[in-house]
Amino acid sequence: MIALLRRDLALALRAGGGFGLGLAFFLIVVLLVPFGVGPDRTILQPIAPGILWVAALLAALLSLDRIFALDHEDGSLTLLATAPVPMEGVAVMKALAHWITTGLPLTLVAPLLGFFLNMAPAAYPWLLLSLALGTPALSMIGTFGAALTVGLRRGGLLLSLLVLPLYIPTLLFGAEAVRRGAEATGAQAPLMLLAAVTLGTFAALPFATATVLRINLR
Amino acid sequence: MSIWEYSNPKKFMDWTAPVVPWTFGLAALACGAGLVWGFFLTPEADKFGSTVKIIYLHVPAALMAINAWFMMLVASLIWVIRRHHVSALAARAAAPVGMVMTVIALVTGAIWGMPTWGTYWVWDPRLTSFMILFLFYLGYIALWEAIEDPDTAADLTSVLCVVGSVFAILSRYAVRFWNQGLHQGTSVPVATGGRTVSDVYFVPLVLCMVGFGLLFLALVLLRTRTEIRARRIRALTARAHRA
Amino acid sequence: MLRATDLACARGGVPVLEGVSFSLAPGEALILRGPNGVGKTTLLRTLAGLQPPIAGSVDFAEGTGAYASHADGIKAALTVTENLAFWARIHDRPVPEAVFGAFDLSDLRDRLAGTLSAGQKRRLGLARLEVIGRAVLFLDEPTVSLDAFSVKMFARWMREVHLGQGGCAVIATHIDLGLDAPDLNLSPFVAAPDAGGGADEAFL
Amino acid sequence: MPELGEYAVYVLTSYAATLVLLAAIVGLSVRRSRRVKRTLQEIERG
Repeated sequence: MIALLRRDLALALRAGGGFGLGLAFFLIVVLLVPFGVGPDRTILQPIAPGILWVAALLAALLSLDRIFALDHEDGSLTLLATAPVPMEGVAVMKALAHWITTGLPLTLVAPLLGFFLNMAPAAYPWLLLSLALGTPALSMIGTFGAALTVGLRRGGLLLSLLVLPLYIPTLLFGAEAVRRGAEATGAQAPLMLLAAVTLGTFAALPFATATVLRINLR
Repeated sequence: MSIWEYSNPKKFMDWTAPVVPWTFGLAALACGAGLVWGFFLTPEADKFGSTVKIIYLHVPAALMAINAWFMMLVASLIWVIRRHHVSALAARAAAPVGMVMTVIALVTGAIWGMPTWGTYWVWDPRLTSFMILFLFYLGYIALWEAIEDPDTAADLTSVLCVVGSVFAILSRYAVRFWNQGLHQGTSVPVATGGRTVSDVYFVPLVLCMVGFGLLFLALVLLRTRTEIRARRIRALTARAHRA
Repeated sequence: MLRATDLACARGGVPVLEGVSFSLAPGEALILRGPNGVGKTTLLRTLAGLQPPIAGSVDFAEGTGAYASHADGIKAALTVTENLAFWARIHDRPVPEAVFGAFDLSDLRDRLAGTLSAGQKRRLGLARLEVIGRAVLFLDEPTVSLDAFSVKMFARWMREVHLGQGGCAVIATHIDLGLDAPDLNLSPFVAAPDAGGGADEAFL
Repeated sequence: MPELGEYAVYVLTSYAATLVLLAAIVGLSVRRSRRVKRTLQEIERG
């Protein structure tokens, strides 16, 4: 199964689309907010963590439908189904590949964009930590959504509608952790809950994803 | 004659034919009585004034919104385990009704919020949970519409329903955790039955709950019958093309 | 090695074939014939376990089957060697050096798969079959877009290497592969219009 | 009409909104049921 992860990463690097697209979108969304909300720093500062989290979530959402679409079209998915690799493993590897190509870069870049939003200095470590803990869940839930809509014509829109409600706990705990971290009012609770959600998704969703993939391959 | 026999489409159509009109009738009766009694005959509550009368819509609708999703979950599991078409179609039929109940709960909750909290929409854990439930209904219905093959659609929506249920419960407590800091919810009783309300309001409320329940049942039976007929049309036309 | 007993399968919930029975000993192949749409692909997918049959059963050793159609999972952004190496690692087998010669891919070793012609890509797809080393192959139109020379090459590989080493294969194809393998025309097995087991049966 | 006090508008709007929504779902369901039943009968008579 590691071979699948390595191949997907190689493909993402060669195609080059994966990395750049997500980061560019993240940058644009974050930079757009002050134009909408206004340049007033006293307004931007408290909502900066929320903006960064929502932007990271949308950027992750953007590249979800490509997770299975390419392999579905060229038959790789069917061949993997009859290979000695468990589909649950395929689901986890696809989620990890998506996280490495999208979630991880977002987590590293987010603090840099904090400056544009005049984020409180105390918030930076918490932002990094919460995104690091939360973005894997975004990828795993997203992989489940991508499996649900593989093969559908206009699957992209439906994928967003299905996945966004599932993102709410992660977004909520993540942004709350940064807010409380910045105010030093005990960010341990939301962080632990965030980590719990992520662990829960990686424990359970691969089975649901595999079931859905087998149904879609019928 | 095990109960599973009843969910064979033809038998289901036979035994539900007389039941639907009766259920609608009883629902109308119960709702009518409950609402009239609650609207006209109950005194003003000290704290809320006359807005307490909204309780006869808000609580039953909220109750049905949650029960509808639970019913869809059970129907989905029955479909996955026993492969009974009727339960899958019943889940599909119940979704729009559950969504309307959620919208009613949201609208009445928001309107009730105005005099109580001074603004229409406040991110109260309960109201927010219903807004999230509404998004789940939307996604569920959209998935049904997006897939041609009925059996694949039934399978995929069943998985979504199970996963969605877990996340809905998760969101319910996440919202309660997130909102505690901002705004303490009112003492207005939560949607489930455990309520502390003086009995002068209680009897009409139970009547309304029964009424909404029967209405939900009637609508689901009606819509399931329609789904079965639509599926039969699809089967007959497919067979005609093949012949 | 592979036995199908009274197999019935459906496509999109509609019964397509019924009563298909055959068995293959090691080293034997079976050619599926029949007009397009008779259900060759559906039968192959059911045999490979990608979809459940309506009735009957398929028996072959667990984990020795492989399904391959002309959509052969070749990634354009990877080179020929990388493609083969990937599928070899998935099945945790080495990439045998002889495979490049057997499928005339020696001089295409480091070419990106995207730059190959249709015929070369097909040969790469077939080379993949050798690399994954599965004993029971279910092949759907393997020789489409192959020139005559490549068809003979594939037939020789199938006869001498795959079947020779005791593998077996069910192949759906329109052309004559020159394998001395029995034909199975699927036309007599087409499901009757009112055949049972279809997804819509409960509603008719 | 019971004495609704200054909150009359809220109580009435929520009742009106609910009744409209219920009427909508019941109406749509019944209409679709009739349409599908008619199509099915046409096909069965065929």
